[in-house]
Amino acid sequence: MPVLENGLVLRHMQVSRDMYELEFITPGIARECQPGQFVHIRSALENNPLLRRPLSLYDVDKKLGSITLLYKVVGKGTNLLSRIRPKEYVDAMGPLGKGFSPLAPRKTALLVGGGVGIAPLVYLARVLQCQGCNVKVIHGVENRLELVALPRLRDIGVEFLPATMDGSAGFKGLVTDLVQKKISPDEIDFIYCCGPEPMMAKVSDFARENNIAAEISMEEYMACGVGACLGCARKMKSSDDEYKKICKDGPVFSIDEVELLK
Amino acid sequence: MPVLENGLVLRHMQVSRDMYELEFITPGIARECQPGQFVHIRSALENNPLLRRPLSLYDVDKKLGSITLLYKVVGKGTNLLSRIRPKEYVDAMGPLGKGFSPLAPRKTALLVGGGVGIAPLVYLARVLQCQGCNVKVIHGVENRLELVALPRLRDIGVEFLPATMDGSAGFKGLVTDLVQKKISPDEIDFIYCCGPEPMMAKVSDFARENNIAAEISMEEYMACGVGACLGCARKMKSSDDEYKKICKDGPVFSIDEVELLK
Amino acid sequence: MRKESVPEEKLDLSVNLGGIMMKNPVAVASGTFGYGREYEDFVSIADIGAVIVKGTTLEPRYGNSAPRIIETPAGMLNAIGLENPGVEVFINEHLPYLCEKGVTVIANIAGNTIDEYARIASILEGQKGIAGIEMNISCPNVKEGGLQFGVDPEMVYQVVKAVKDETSIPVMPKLSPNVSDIVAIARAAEAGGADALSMINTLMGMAVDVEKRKPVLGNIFGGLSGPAIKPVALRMIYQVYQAVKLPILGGGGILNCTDALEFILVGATAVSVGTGNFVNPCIARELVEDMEKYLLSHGLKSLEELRGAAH
Amino acid sequence: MRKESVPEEKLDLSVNLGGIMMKNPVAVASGTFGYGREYEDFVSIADIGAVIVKGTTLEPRYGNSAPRIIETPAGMLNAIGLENPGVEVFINEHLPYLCEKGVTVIANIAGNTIDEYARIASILEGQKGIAGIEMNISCPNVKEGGLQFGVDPEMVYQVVKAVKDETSIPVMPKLSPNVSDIVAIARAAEAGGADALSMINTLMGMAVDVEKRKPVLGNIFGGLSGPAIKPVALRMIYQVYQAVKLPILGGGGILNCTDALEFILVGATAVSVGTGNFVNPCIARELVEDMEKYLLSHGLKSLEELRGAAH
Ligand SMILES: Cc1cc2nc3c(=O)[nH]c(=O)nc-3n(C[C@H](O)[C@H](O)[C@H](O)COP(=O)(O)OP(=O)(O)OC[C@H]3O[C@@H](n4cnc5c(N)ncnc54)[C@H](O)[C@@H]3O)c2cc1C
Ligand SMILES: Cc1cc2nc3c(=O)[nH]c(=O)nc-3n(C[C@H](O)[C@H](O)[C@H](O)COP(=O)(O)OP(=O)(O)OC[C@H]3O[C@@H](n4cnc5c(N)ncnc54)[C@H](O)[C@@H]3O)c2cc1C
Ligand SMILES: Cc1cc2nc3c(=O)[nH]c(=O)nc-3n(C[C@H](O)[C@H](O)[C@H](O)COP(=O)(O)O)c2cc1C
Ligand SMILES: Cc1cc2nc3c(=O)[nH]c(=O)nc-3n(C[C@H](O)[C@H](O)[C@H](O)COP(=O)(O)O)c2cc1C
Ligand code: FES
Ligand code: FES
Repeated sequence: MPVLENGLVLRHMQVSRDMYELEFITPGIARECQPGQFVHIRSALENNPLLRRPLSLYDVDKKLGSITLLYKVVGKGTNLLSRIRPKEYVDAMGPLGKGFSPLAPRKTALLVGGGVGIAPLVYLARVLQCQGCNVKVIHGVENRLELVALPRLRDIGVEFLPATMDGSAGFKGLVTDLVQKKISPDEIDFIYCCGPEPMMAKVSDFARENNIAAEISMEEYMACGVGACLGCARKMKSSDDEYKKICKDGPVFSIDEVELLK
Repeated sequence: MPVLENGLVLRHMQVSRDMYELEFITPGIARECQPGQFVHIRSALENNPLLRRPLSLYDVDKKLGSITLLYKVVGKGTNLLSRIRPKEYVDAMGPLGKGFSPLAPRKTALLVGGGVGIAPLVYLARVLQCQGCNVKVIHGVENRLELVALPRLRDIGVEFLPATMDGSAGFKGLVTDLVQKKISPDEIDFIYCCGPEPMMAKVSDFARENNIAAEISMEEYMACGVGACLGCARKMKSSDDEYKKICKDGPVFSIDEVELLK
Repeated sequence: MRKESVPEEKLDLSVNLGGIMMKNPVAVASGTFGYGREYEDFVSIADIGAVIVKGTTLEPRYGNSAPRIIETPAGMLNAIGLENPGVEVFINEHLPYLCEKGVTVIANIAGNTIDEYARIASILEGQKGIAGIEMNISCPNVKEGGLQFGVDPEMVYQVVKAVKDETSIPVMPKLSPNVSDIVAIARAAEAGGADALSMINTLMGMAVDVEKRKPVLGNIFGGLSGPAIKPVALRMIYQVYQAVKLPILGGGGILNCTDALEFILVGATAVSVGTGNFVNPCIARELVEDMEKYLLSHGLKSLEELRGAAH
Repeated sequence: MRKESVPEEKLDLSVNLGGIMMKNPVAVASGTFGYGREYEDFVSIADIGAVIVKGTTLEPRYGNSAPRIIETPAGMLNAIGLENPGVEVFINEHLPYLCEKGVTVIANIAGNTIDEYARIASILEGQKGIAGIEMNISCPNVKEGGLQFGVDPEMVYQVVKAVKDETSIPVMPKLSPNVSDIVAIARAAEAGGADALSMINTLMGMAVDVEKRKPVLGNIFGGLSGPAIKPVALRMIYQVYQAVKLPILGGGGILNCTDALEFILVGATAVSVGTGNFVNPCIARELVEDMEKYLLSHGLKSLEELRGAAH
């Protein structure tokens, strides 16, 4: 059951030029959350910005009752969030939304993240690994300094394939090219993907071509985060007129459900 | 000539439960300013609050090119201001407005401040003292912890008469009672006053009864601070219809000019 | 400083809003609280003064294309496009649940013709558990070439009267602020038989995506809500309070108790909070608590002494 | 990231706003920049696209009682009450100084009757150094029982025509947003012979002092300006741009270059900044610099390619 909690900040670190990791104590949220779910954060000072900001669960420590977020500073809300200091509080609603589907033990999962889209995949990697799946994680970034999830993924112990645009680490080029060139489809039972929509569209094509089941995590502006305002609706493939709510019916959707911007 | 400057913060200290002293480098403002003038401060993060906030010159170090403000946290703007840290910048316009009139050497000035109204009187005390006037400063507050100007006034070397409501230092009671009871009018050549309007009204009455010239520093909501928007206008005594601009024609007025709320 | 001590005797803050009996003076605004159930994890929805449910049309509607919302300075724009499953689904799937929970439900209805409004009203008439009907009249009247009902006093009169003729449930038209003369609209609603007025709906606005060089919202225009519109809402309620006798449900940008009291002071009988729910899902409850504290700390027994006191 | 390097060839950003020749597309709005002189310590006022001076009436006016301004969420309310020394003082004391400095001056005029508008226009007609006349039509028409000129298309037509008949200076009515149908108003202004439109003036609002239990402003109601109203301004300009051919001076809440470009994209020929001057007295100059940078970094030669591009 989602809750509204004021979480005590334990750690807040800048992990790249514009990315931060924020860990705070929030037992109510940590207790029941699933990979792919998100929290709705109020970072505002004096209600500016007005609305909460959705951020994925990047990692969860159920024993400690803490969650960790990975976020990129892109505007007012994330900018203000980055000023919060340890011992201050974060106002969070969560866990919200429908997360990634589980996978049976010994199956192989391919996790493909673009940029800060790696966020929900790290917690997913931890849970899948723990459940005995084989996990391969691909992360596409501009340069090696943005491979911020590396320490955690190593710690979890999954296979990690970085792709950098400048070739400063791993595969040189687009993450989607790495998938095309280096992944043999028959090894993969399920693809989980999060990143810019054009990237997710290409990964979806790859999955479809090779008949691999796949899920993607979508973004849309959100107001309520709980399915009440219908603000985050996106058109579904099933029908010209049907909309689903990213916040409640998603953010994770099967690639068969949702139409992506290319 | 007033300027717009980004001043480097040198010192920022909490001096009582809700009052702060803020010193920053701003040579353009410090160069030509007079006691009673003010600076118009933008403390906003992301333009919230939108408008600048007027604050009096509390002290000025012309050699260093710095000014010091004394402010009380009462709302959004002063609250945000209180978060600024040394080495950050303060966006300030100034010096603005018409300050206190000078006084001839060897004349005796009575400075009466209520609460944070002491702010402009400290710099005034410094300048008057320097010009060879005799200076008596009365400061009325709730309790001794609010006598925040004491160190500076001692350093300047003027006579200081505190009034506290709870009797924890100096005279017990209203500053206006202290004036009535302890000041012999014929010793005083000029009264300078800043504080809540009802207090200034009483001090004005005292001045008038005893034929002492007096000036008060007024407050009003301000937008532009430079006489352009006509937002800070207040009715003058001279005529039913005449308004003057607190920001440009004041904030300092002779008690004969302006009508006070009692 | 406010006294935080527990009140000796609980204050009675219930209000009668033109026949709509509210447990307390804070309603949650239509379209911002779904059917109440969406927020059940966070608040006890039966304790809310009134839950004004999502706007309901005769037939299901799918709504506008994305994006549907965007934040603006101290506000937000929405262009949901009245997505809803239609009045039948509301009655069959949502209303019984809300009734059972003891929620004070105000239905919010919208139509493209006077007849549509009347038909929804007559369908609701037979139902138990509807405390009131809020009429969203910021909808385009297809018969009158798409002009909104809410901008023309004659149309307002007609559509309110048509709904009143069909139902014994208290009827509360919700006035659009996008008008030259809000008082004329309010008078027309009163003449049409309205039991109360709801003020205000959103201001029409838009936002532009400078990089894409096109409007942000799929629908181009959207409704502006949130603190940005509070000054306009207060002004209109102030004007209408002086001109008509109907009780007013006031809202537009309420985020805290001071905001809510501003609305009471200009003459609102009760208040509604919309965008504020997104900021803080517990806001309706907290507003009531803070109002109680305000009354106690100011030695007041009820909101009555504040209502309209700014006039 | 934008390139910050100095442009090789200076872009020409001058605009012709219906005959009003502006050095660049950023004007400072009436009532927010006095007579320009008040800001001389901070900016070179001759470099501003146009300085629209404080609203001028036929006779001197003393304005409203205090308080006259109050901040609101992302905005402010003002109720100055058109305090000004009258058209004669403007012509004798301010205009010559501004002319000599090379300032592009747009006069802003206001009246209580059509005749007053016409008389001010005829007085201005003889003067050198007035690039344009902005007509504030959000004033109550005393002959029509206090109804604002700006809310009635017929009155708008009349008053614009009366002014046009008196002067050869380009005339730019400034539309009030407090109307049901802004397009009808714009069309009436066009029919009356307007050379350009200025949009928008302030939204009417109010604020309440909860402790004193009375309106904050001495005048009760005031005009809402600042970022809060930007969505409404953009929407109205978008609508009017599609309906009339006149060039538009767009403004309402502009605080930065992105805001200004939003106005250009919905169809404004030039922009005005009002409340923004209070936030940053150098904003007009900085907006022009930032627009230049934007054009260069996007490989554009002029604003022409952006104008109305969001349609
Ligand atoms: C379910 C979900 C999970 C997310 N998880 C993460 C995460 O783990 N880490 C992370 O860094 N980001 C995540 N995001 C994106 C994050 O919510 C936005 O970056 C954030 O809200 C931006 O807020 P801001 O105030 O800093 O930027 P704003 O000032 O609001 O906007 C800055 C820029 O970002 C764009 N933008 C803002 N919000 C959104 C949105 N919701 N959808 C699409 N574009 C947007 C704007 O168009 C603008 O260009 C997630 C979004 C969703 C919907
Ligand atoms: C010329 C001048 C000099 C000043 N010098 C000082 C100074 O040296 N130190 C100091 O602490 N304060 C001074 N003030 C007052 C100071 O400007 C306000 O306290 C400040 O603007 C409040 O901003 P805020 O955002 O914190 O409060 P807000 O949120 O704006 O308001 C909080 C409360 O303060 C009241 N208030 C805010 N601004 C004003 C104003 N301009 N006039 C009257 N009431 C107001 C409001 O009504 C409200 O009750 C001065 C004011 C003027 C006009
Ligand atoms: C996302 C959203 C959806 C809305 N949907 C409706 C609706 O269906 N019917 C209606 O009458 N008003 C609707 N409104 C208007 C609100 O009920 C309310 O009148 C308005 O938002 C102003 O109040 P606020 O500033 O507190 O949000 C909606 C508002 C928002 C933000
Ligand atoms: C303090 C103040 C005074 C104003 N005076 C006038 C005026 O005399 N005449 C006029 O046409 N508009 C006047 N306006 C309106 C502005 O010119 C401008 O149209 C409005 O503020 C919206 O723009 P902004 O959001 O950039 O401020 C005034 C606005 C303010 C804030
Ligand atoms: S954000 Fe409100 S329904 Fe999804
Ligand atoms: S604050 Fe603008 S004239 Fe004084």
